[in-house]
Amino acid sequence: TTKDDAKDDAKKEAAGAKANPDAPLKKGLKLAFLPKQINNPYEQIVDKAGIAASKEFDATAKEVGPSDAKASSQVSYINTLIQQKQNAILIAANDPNAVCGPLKTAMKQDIKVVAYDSDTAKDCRQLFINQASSEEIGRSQVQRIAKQVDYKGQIAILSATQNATNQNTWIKYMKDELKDPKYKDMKLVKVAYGDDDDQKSFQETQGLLKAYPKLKGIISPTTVGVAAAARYISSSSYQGKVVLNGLGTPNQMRKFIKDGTVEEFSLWDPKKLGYLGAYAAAALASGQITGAQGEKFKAGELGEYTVGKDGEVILGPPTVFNKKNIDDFDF
Amino acid sequence: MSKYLRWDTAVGILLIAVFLTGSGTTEGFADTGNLSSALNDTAEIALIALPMTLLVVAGQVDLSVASMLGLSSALAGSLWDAGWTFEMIVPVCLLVGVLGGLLNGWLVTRIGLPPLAVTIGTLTLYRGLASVVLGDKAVADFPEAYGKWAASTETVPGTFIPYPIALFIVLAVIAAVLLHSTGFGRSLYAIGAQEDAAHFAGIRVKRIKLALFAVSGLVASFAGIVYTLRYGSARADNGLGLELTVIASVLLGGVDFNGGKGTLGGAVAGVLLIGMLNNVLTLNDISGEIQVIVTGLLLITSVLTPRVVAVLSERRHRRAAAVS
Amino acid sequence: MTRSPVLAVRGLSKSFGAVRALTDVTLELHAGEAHALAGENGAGKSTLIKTLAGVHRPDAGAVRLDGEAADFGGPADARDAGIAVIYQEPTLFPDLSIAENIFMGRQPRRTLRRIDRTAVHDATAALMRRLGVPLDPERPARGLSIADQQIVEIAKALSFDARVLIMDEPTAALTGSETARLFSVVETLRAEGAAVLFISHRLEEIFRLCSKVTTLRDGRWIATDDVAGLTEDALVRRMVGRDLDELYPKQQATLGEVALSVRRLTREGVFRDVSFDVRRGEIVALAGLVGAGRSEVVQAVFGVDRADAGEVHVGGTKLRAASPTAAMDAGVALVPEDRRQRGLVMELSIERNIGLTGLGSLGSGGLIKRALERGRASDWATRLQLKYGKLSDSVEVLSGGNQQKVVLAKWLATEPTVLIVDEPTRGIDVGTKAEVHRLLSSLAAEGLAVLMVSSDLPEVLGMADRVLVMHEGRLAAEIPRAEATEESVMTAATGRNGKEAA
Amino acid sequence: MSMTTQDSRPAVPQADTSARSLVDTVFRARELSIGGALVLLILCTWLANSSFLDDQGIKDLLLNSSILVLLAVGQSVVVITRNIDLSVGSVVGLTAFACGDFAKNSGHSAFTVCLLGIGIGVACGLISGLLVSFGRVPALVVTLGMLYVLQGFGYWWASGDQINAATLPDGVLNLGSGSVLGIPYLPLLSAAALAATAYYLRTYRGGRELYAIGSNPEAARLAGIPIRRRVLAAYAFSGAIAGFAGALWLSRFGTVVADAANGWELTVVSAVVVGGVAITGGTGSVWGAALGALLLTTIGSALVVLKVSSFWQQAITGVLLLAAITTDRIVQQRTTSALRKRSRA
Ligand SMILES: Nc1ncnc2c1ncn2[C@@H]1O[C@H](COP(=O)(O)OP(=O)(O)OP(=O)(O)O)[C@@H](O)[C@H]1O
Ligand SMILES: Nc1ncnc2c1ncn2[C@@H]1O[C@H](COP(=O)(O)OP(=O)(O)OP(=O)(O)O)[C@@H](O)[C@H]1O
Ligand SMILES: [Mg+2]
Ligand SMILES: [Mg+2]
Repeated sequence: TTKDDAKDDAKKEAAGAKANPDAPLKKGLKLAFLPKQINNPYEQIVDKAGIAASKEFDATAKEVGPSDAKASSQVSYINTLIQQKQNAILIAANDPNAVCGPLKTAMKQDIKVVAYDSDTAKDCRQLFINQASSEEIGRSQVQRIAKQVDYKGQIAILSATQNATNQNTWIKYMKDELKDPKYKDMKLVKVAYGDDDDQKSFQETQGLLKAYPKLKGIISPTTVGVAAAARYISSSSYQGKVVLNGLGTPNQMRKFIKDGTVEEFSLWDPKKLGYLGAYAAAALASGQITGAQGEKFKAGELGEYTVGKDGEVILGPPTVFNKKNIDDFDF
Repeated sequence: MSKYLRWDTAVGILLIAVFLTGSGTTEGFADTGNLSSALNDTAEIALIALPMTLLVVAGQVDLSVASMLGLSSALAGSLWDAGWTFEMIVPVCLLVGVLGGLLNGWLVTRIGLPPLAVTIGTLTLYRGLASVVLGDKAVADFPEAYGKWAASTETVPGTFIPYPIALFIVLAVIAAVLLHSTGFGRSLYAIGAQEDAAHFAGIRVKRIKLALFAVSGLVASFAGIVYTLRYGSARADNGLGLELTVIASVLLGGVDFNGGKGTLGGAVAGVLLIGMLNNVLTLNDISGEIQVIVTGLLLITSVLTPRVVAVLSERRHRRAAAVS
Repeated sequence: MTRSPVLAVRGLSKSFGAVRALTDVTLELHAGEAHALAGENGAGKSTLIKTLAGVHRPDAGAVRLDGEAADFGGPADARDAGIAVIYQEPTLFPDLSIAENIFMGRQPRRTLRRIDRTAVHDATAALMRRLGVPLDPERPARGLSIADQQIVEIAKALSFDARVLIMDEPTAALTGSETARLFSVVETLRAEGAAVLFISHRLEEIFRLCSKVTTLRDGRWIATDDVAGLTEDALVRRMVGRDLDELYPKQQATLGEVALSVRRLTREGVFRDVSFDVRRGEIVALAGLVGAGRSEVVQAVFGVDRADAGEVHVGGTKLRAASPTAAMDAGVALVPEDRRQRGLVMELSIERNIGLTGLGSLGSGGLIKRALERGRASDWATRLQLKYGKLSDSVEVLSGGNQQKVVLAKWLATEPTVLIVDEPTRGIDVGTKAEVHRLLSSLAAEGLAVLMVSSDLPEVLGMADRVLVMHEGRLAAEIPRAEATEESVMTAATGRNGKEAA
Repeated sequence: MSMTTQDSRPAVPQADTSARSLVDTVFRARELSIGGALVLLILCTWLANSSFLDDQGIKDLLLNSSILVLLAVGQSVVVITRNIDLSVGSVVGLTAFACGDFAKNSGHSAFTVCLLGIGIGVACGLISGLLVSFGRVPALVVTLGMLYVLQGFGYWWASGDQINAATLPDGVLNLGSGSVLGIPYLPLLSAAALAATAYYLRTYRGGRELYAIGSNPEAARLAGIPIRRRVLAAYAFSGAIAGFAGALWLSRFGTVVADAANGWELTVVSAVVVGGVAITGGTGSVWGAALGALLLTTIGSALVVLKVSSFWQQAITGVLLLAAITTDRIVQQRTTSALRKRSRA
């Protein structure tokens, strides 16, 4: 069998049951959050917010997860969640495909699957709660840094791991955006990988600046990377000479905004992501929606959301943090 | 303990105890579906543990296994992406595994480097090659027809045993016979306990070591294919860090890291014990970090208990001797 | 005598698990006295010494020092009490220099408790001079020959200025001249008032050095006699419990065709251009001073070491170089010199050790039959009169001499046509030694070719049909049995006949 | 007095003196070959990109390697005794988080924080050490167990919390980024620990006894060396160093989650092995181990500066690692055989 034969294997699933938009949220639902890794600080915030939100509609929610960010470890957790007959699984996938098999098994047993933060393959979940449109994140990163470097000079990207799906999607849109003639004087010289490891990201930043002395800007669309890069730049002679932008949490970046190392960065509110995820899962499990495009559901105080193409629900545009507003946030 | 109960037997008993307690107290544990998937989750570890046991008995160790698994997976992915047939990919991956194992063995036997040092080096190298081969791509469109051979939902008819585990059982029996009832097995114990003496007894120490490393590479690359099919995903970082889990399982089963001691049954019991225990704990919503602690404590207990028992029986003996 | 003994034990018992190594043993050591400890292999001599040195704790009975009960918690306590011990097996740190080996844990110190390296070096150099050996104090102990290792051990013991000097077979690996020098040093110490406890299986040494001898048999005290009134036969009777047969029972054998032929064998820096033949039925001894390269030659013949040049033929066919397996297939067996490292796998059981040389022949289809393995082991254990508890005990717990028998058994079981033995009777008691000699002799009579490396001159002269003498890596002389005397062999070994041989 | 000692020297025979200088070379060669490789690597990288060795570049190199050097020093003390400590990565993670938790939103000084780190490290080291020395159980198994236990404990305690630079007192952060005379504090501290350890190992009985234990434990027992106490001390020391490294980690990176240094155990062991400390104990020096650590970090930095593709970096690191230990081994073998031939010539 080769790749080409295999494509025919893909089966078309019959459209699921009808959605009933007026169905009330069921009581006593069991929701489970499965983060990439149990001690991922960012996802902890998401999950805790989601668990808190579940109380609003009398569901019991829990967070379980592996102590390492490996796809294989998530699989055994999914299997046990199926055994435990949860009503919905919310997962931030370490590998979009590796978790597919068991997730499909879950869906067959009428367990709803919602991906958040990091998507799985499209046919392995009903919904993907996207923090923001991937395309918008990717393009806006380039647009913002371009303004900061005045549409001139070399830039680089400091990503997480080589295989991080969300990162790679964003980077794809960044490269696409850069094709626009208005960026003709800008050049993306390198994509470096900090593996979402503080030390590695730190060292990669150093290396970038050494290898490309004319570097004008770095985009780091990962919270670990951007913080590490900021820390390196702030303590080096590059401070003020190199622009850093990316996705980071206000608490991590406050110091560098204040000392001028970083002018601005962006992120969505992870608490809202968790909140929305919980409501979306509940809506699915109660039959309000099925994950088809165009369906609408209410997410508590966040208001109404519409399911987009491929089952995507978009939280909203990211917040841009800078000197003026950073003290209004604490996460 | 040494006299009445060996540690590897104790691990076996512990395994049964966990199984019984799990069935009694934990809903969903004794479910065949759960057992199939829990077993299947240990497939790669179990497979790699077999040659690892032989290596450790012979006083060697191979830390590069997880990287070789990743390399094999990455290679399978990139060849599949390039339009190769699966029937061609598998032999190529296995060949690479053997070559990688031979490199380890060559460095150990020819250059005379300690295996720990060599395989820490190749651990980095093979993982690096995996990333060279596949880069940041993830290949996932493997055919269902093959995937099902590795899935936990497909079992040997009439049982709850998935195919990778069935294969593991066959290989484990072969390995057990090899280790415990053949001259080759005897040589391994001799090499592990005292290499010089084995050499002087005309045992082909270098050749045997080379063969062991080659087999270890072969099985690791095979485990890479199982992994790829089972998760339907070929990535350069597949199986990252698995080497320590494999070694922990083998050591838990009472195989002596210094070589010359241990049984294959013990090692297999060690693998299954960690797998079953984690499954029970997960079903009881005990989170990952506690499972890690439990694994660590088990490992420490595994070496401490025989010691304590030995010291106690020594005391008893001395008292008896003094009285008589 | 009214003086109380420096070191004494009374009613000492010690057992290891089910093995009773010592039962109710009594021993008194006086200042200025050289006291011998005699007994067969496994009689408990080493165990007694280790108990005196604080390595083992006695089950019953107490060690008394100057009449006071001394409770040694460990070797350090005994050392601090002035007891120096040379153990049967060398206990060196291979990675450290000779000087460090000697002074480990007791290095002279300078200000701030720092080690005074110069003092350590100089003291070691002085010790080496006293022993008359040209060993560099800074040389690492790794790679020292067994004899040199033993010398370092002796230097270590001497460096204590101990009141009690205990030596467990210190001369087993030494040749005559080194032994003589050791004895003169010990004699001086004794004259200065030290008490000496000495173990050796060479009875003549006991008669030369000691004034008293205590005999042990099966872990029990048998007798303590003045050496003066004792004959060798009487001592042997005390040890063995019966009269002993002839010591070197050389049988006359008819020589057959050449079984082993070594041609121009060379290993750079170790030996060069070594050629000789061994015929069926013949016992050829390879003699020489310690470090002459004999062990290295036989190891190269057997293929465990790689030779740089030269060939080995067995039964007319050339052996593949550097392959012990090929040598074994051709019918060669090598009983190596260092039994603990090379002869035996210490952790494995007696039966597994004996089985190790016959893994291919212990069953069918690659599988091993336990019964065959056990049968092979018990046959040979009986033939060599091995003293053991169970065949499944690890060889670690056997006494030195019995370990040597296991090595012999393991190789004789391969039914070789060429048997190479390197110091076959080192550390073996007189009874067993005669046994081994009778065995070698009858094997030769059955047509086996025997090549024997030995530093024991009486053994060489008593057993060999032909003596090859090595000097500094070359064959210095070939002496037929009729002409072999202590003088002729020593002359060649010390290189004094260099011109004649050339 | 010195006259007499001088006099006694020439008695050492001629042949052995030349052998001795050769022996010296063997021992020095181990550090020399790694040092040579390091210099070569730095030189090549510098030729390709001169900014590699500008002020900032040197500072970065030193800073990057200082924690690994420190850990390698602690690890080699344990490895010399024929043991191993796989739990270092977990200890660093645990202490870094614990120190951060202790220091955040407080006015604690860097000194107090380091003391706390060392204290926690010693406690962890003592547990491993007690198990290894008094329990007489294999070090690799016990410390692998400790790796899991401490890691799990750290994760459980942190439960996803993170220490942020913004909440840490300036004194602590200053330790990580500040410098004296242009040299950052971190490498200075590592160098001090290195030099002190090396001096102790060479010139104190306790230090030499560690080598003796690693070289032949049975002989060490017969020589009356307090093995258990020494091994325990080695583990406590390694733990202390790891704890100190944890505190430094916090001060350098500011942002810490409990998995700091996760997986570093193998990196540290490779540094030690590359540095010529035999995994079988008894030989090697902390200088070598430190050079090994320096070499490993420099390879990492150099590859980035040389614009080697990210995908190739790890593979090349692996090749260089293997090349380093292979060369070292071959040089060593050559010298030994030369020594053998010389001694007989
Ligand atoms: N550690 C041990 N464990 C069990 N048995 C032991 C141990 N050490 C010695 N033995 C047993 O104690 C007995 C006495 O042994 P020992 O070594 O004292 O004999 P020996 O007189 O020194 O013999 P040799 O002349 O061969 O050296 C032997 O039967 C031996 O097997
Ligand atoms: N492993 C080794 N490494 C280095 N030198 C060695 C090694 N083994 C032996 N030698 C040296 O080689 C020389 C020959 O040793 P060998 O053991 O062959 O001598 P021998 O004549 O058999 O003496 P012995 O009576 O000690 O066995 C000695 O100088 C010895 O120090
Ligand atoms: Mg003895
Ligand atoms: Mg010899």
